[in-house]
Amino acid sequence: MSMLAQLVVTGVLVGSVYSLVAVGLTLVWGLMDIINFAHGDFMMISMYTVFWLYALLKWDPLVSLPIAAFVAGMIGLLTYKLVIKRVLNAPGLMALLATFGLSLFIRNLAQFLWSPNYRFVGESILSGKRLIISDVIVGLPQLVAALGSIGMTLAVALFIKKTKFGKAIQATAQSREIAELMGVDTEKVYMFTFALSGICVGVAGTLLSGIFPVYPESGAMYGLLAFVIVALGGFGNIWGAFYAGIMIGLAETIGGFYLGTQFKYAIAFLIYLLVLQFRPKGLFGW
Amino acid sequence: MRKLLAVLVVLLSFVVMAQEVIKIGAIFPLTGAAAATGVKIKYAVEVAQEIINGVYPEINLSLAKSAGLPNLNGAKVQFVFADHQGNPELAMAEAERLIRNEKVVALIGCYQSSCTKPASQIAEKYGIPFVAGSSSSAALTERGLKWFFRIAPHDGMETVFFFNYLRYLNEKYNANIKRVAVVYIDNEYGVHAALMVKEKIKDFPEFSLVADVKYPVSATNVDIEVQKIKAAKPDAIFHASYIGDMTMFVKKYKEFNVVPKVVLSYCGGYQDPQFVVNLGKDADYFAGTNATTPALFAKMPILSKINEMYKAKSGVDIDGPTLEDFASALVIAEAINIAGTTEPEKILEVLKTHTFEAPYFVSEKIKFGPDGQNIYSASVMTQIFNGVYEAVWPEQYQTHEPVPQFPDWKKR
Amino acid sequence: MARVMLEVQKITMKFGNLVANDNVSFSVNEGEIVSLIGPNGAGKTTLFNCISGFYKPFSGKVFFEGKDITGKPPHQITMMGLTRTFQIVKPLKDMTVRDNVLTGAFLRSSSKKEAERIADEVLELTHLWEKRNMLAGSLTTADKKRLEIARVLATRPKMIMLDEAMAGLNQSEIKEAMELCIKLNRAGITLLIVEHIMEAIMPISHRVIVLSAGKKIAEGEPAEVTNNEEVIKAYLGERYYAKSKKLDHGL
Amino acid sequence: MKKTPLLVILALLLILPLVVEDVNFQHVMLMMLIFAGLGEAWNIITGFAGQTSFGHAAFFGIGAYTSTVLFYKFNVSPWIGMILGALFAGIVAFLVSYPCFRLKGHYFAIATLAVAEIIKQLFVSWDYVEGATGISIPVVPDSFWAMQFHRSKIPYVLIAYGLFVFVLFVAVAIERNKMGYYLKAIRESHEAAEALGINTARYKLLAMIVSSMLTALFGTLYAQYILYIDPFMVFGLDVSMKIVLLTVLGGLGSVYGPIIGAAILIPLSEYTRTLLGGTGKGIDLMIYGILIVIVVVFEPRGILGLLRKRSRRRLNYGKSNA
Repeated sequence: MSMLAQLVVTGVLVGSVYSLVAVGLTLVWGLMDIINFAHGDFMMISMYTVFWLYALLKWDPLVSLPIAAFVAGMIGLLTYKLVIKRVLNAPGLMALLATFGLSLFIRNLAQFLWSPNYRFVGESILSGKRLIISDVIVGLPQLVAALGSIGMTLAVALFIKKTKFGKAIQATAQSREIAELMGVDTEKVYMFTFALSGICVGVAGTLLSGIFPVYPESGAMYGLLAFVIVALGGFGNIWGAFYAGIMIGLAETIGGFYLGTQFKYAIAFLIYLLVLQFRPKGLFGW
Repeated sequence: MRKLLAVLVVLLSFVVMAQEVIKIGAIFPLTGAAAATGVKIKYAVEVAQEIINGVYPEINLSLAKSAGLPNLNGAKVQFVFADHQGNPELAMAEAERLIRNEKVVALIGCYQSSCTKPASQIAEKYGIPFVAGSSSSAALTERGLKWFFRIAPHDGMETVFFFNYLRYLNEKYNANIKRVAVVYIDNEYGVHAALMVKEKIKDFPEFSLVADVKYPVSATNVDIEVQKIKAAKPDAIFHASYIGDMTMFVKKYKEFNVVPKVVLSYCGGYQDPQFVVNLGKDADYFAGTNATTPALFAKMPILSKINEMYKAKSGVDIDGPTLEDFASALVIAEAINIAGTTEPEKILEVLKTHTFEAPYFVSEKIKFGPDGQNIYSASVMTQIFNGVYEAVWPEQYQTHEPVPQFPDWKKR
Repeated sequence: MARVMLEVQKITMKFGNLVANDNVSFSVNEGEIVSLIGPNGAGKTTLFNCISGFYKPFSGKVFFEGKDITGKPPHQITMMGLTRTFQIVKPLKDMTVRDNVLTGAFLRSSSKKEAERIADEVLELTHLWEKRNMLAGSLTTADKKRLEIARVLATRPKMIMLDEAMAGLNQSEIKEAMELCIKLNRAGITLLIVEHIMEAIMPISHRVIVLSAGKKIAEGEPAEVTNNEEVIKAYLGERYYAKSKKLDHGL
Repeated sequence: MKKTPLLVILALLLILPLVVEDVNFQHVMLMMLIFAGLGEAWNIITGFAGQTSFGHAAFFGIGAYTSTVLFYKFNVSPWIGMILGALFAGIVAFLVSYPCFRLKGHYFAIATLAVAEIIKQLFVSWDYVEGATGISIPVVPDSFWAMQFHRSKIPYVLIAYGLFVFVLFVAVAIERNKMGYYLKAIRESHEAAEALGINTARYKLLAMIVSSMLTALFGTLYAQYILYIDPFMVFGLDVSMKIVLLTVLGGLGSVYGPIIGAAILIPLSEYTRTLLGGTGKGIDLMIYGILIVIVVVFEPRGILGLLRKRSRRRLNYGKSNA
């Protein structure tokens, strides 16, 4: 029983980080119908930011968080300005192709600049600390990552729902033409959303840097899982992505523990297929 | 006049001969997930090239003392690098390109056994020697290839070495190790190592396998894997993991307070000096086979000198797998030198019969058996103390006594 | 008495709590032009979707030429000879006009030659021949609407259901569309038309059915229906709205 | 007249590897033919029918594994294995189509990705096919029956060429006939297609089966050429994405697209790697990546779009004005 409790806790912690990666992706995907293949690589850049601030200046990851988020946000913004903007009206999968090329470029640029070595942020305020509640062990880095993820998702959701700019994003997601007729500067909306997506994944990268190695391919698996999570939650649905992330985390830990750890991602993919048989547009999609 | 011309021609041809470059292909994962190791190996092979082509009287190696290969009029050796990205298709294509287009006379590589397989198949097809350094899958030397040689001990040998070490700990230190768990990555490297454990444990009846934990390639976390291990309460854990996942495991062992008596690692992540850099004191007490360790440098001046050159390029001390690939470069060059020609058959003859000097290994020599496997195991058991890989076994190389007990994580 | 072509029996369609069609019944005879009118949100398009198989009705039955087609997939219904157009045109944008029509023509002939013959015939009939090599996506609204009709015509239907085929057209285009309807009807095709523009359909319809809030409130000849008090009540405001809307688009 | 460029391309693809004796060039040509063929096969389901598949590696892998296991365990000729592989791929396509086709658009695309990843994991864990260790195909002397040629790459190139022409023929035949029109109608509008009497479910399924079977053929050839397979290399997302990307780059939905895409992308990746891959700094992939971005940014309709720009304009407006 305590094993199951431990698994559930672990699943939620693991899943909440997935959620945060996915929330950034779903924003862009829902708004522009663009699959950003380089999303995981934005995260990798933010992890490196955290790492170098730690290695060179001994900054704690929590201190570097705003900087890493800013860096990832800027990369998102630049990606929009330099690449996405020009392929917005291109047929079907062109944007995917562009972001794939970008992903390849970023990954190898990271290798070129920082070598392919696996790095870790060795010491931080959180590292090695843990809570023990009866038999259940909760690592503090994971707990903070999960809380940060929930906080960030909440902030993004509130921002979209409550602010004027958030409403402009919603309107643009419904229909670009109509939003423009209503006086929304859709260009600005797109740019900002890409930046916001970058910030989300930047925060995710920071929170992960204490528990996951930093190397040029860091973002690859998270990026892949994020695709599935976004689709599971329903494209463009922030809370959908959040809950889907948790669900995948739980499926991975509980399914993996009982059915074989090597299957943990296969189980996550299976969950996607099963759930969508009943909700063909994702958990929260219509 | 005509005489002069003739002399000139002869002279010129000497110069040309003297400057002839012998190309050897070196195929490694220089990009992609295993690039961290591949790039280090590249530095090591470059060091080998410098040693062969330059004059290093302080290094007591026959090829170090003269520039180039003395038996081939001082011909220089050039290692032509190619990147297989961890993809067997590319390993195969690059092998063929190097042989046909770059006219390499021999090949070394490919780190990952899955890439060494098709690449050495190509060498076999063209009748060109292939010397693998660190690829450890036992299957490689079980294929009956004529042109394939391997320096590293294969995972079958490593496994036997592991069990013998455990036996030694039980006998000498009353370690009372019985329960063994094997934890491995779900690819050719890990799966094959685990297979060897299941096979060899039959010869060591005092041990029982209590957990078999396989985790997917590019895992985002290893939480449940560690919980499975913890539930099995092993005395010894065998790890076949790369540096990234290995580091995550150690962090989780600490978090979940997993305290086995020994953790032994196959040639992989543990041997990477980054392991200690990343984990600091948490890396202490982990153990594994290694072809070398900085602790041995003091005892082995040649190794120390090689490491100096390597460290200047890479910034870290040379590690086991890297040294094995370094050795492959030296061995093939020496074989060509002894053959006195680049004719493949002659080189093959030398590789088959000659015992190569290898003062940088604890075994000090390399000799290939009929299957192409190096019969002198180059490995020692190492264990980390205060961030240093100390040699703990066999006793004649010992730089530190083994500690067959993990202290509690809180008491470090 | 003419043969009954389409019979709709007590169709009810719900979306959650919203009742879009409430117990609607009517029939269309062979060779007739019947119009289905009603204010916005009366459930006309939903009814079309129920008949043509895009929705499975909550209850009720649909018969085409005496055969039960309720809940059959749309393509089977088309195969039987009952087809439809869409209110929001769905041109096969990246294909040429001719290829659009050809796609329809393949229903009756797998041979490309024969299908091309059918398609070219239809293109002539609908005055799209000149534009046959244009991409469907680059047509004007009027031509797109015409293409919708041309495409379904190529499937050699016995009956066509037109969903607002005239909305958004200007006066002369509406006139052309009316003429096309009459032409099709003379060629023996039964028509069921959903339309807002009364001026256009009243003259050509044999019968009119009025829906309001999901219910059928009247049925009869155009003159009868326009004098029906209930219809006027339900419809009057809407009619002016339709007029003004028409003006907008006419510009 | 319309056929001329295609015939010229076909002739070039055949003559070039035969004339140029450089093995590396022949290898590049071989890979080009294989991936152009894979692109053609994928194009049927995605380019024509508009159902984006990110999981075609599954069928490629099934083709590779079927022939390899049969040859390795039972000494069955890879030619027979190739046909059986295509059959298995078709069956798997049929089985996975049902759950996948319930989903539309990106939901479908992600579903195909999920299916391929699950199948990969099953093969990784399947001991009978050697799991993660992969299979080294036993080397036998040159033989057509065993589909192994060690003295020259030309036979491989010829087989690849034959398969490519076959797939191209199937693709062209589909495109020019009823099925092609139906698939494109489904792509443009599901509802319009239904209203035109098209059994969309059946045609999508048919397209998926044909596409997967053709894909599997190349899997067998690939395995026989590399002589080693493991689940990561044949079932990997990399393979699926490579097929997607080169077709998209060339031009989706046209039979020329995959040829153009493969002719650009494959040599680009092979030659940047051979020229710069040895540095260990990832420069080759940086260049490869950024070139893709540049091409897309400056020609968002794909290379074919660029080539067609002028003729299309003439087609659309010139004729209507006349």
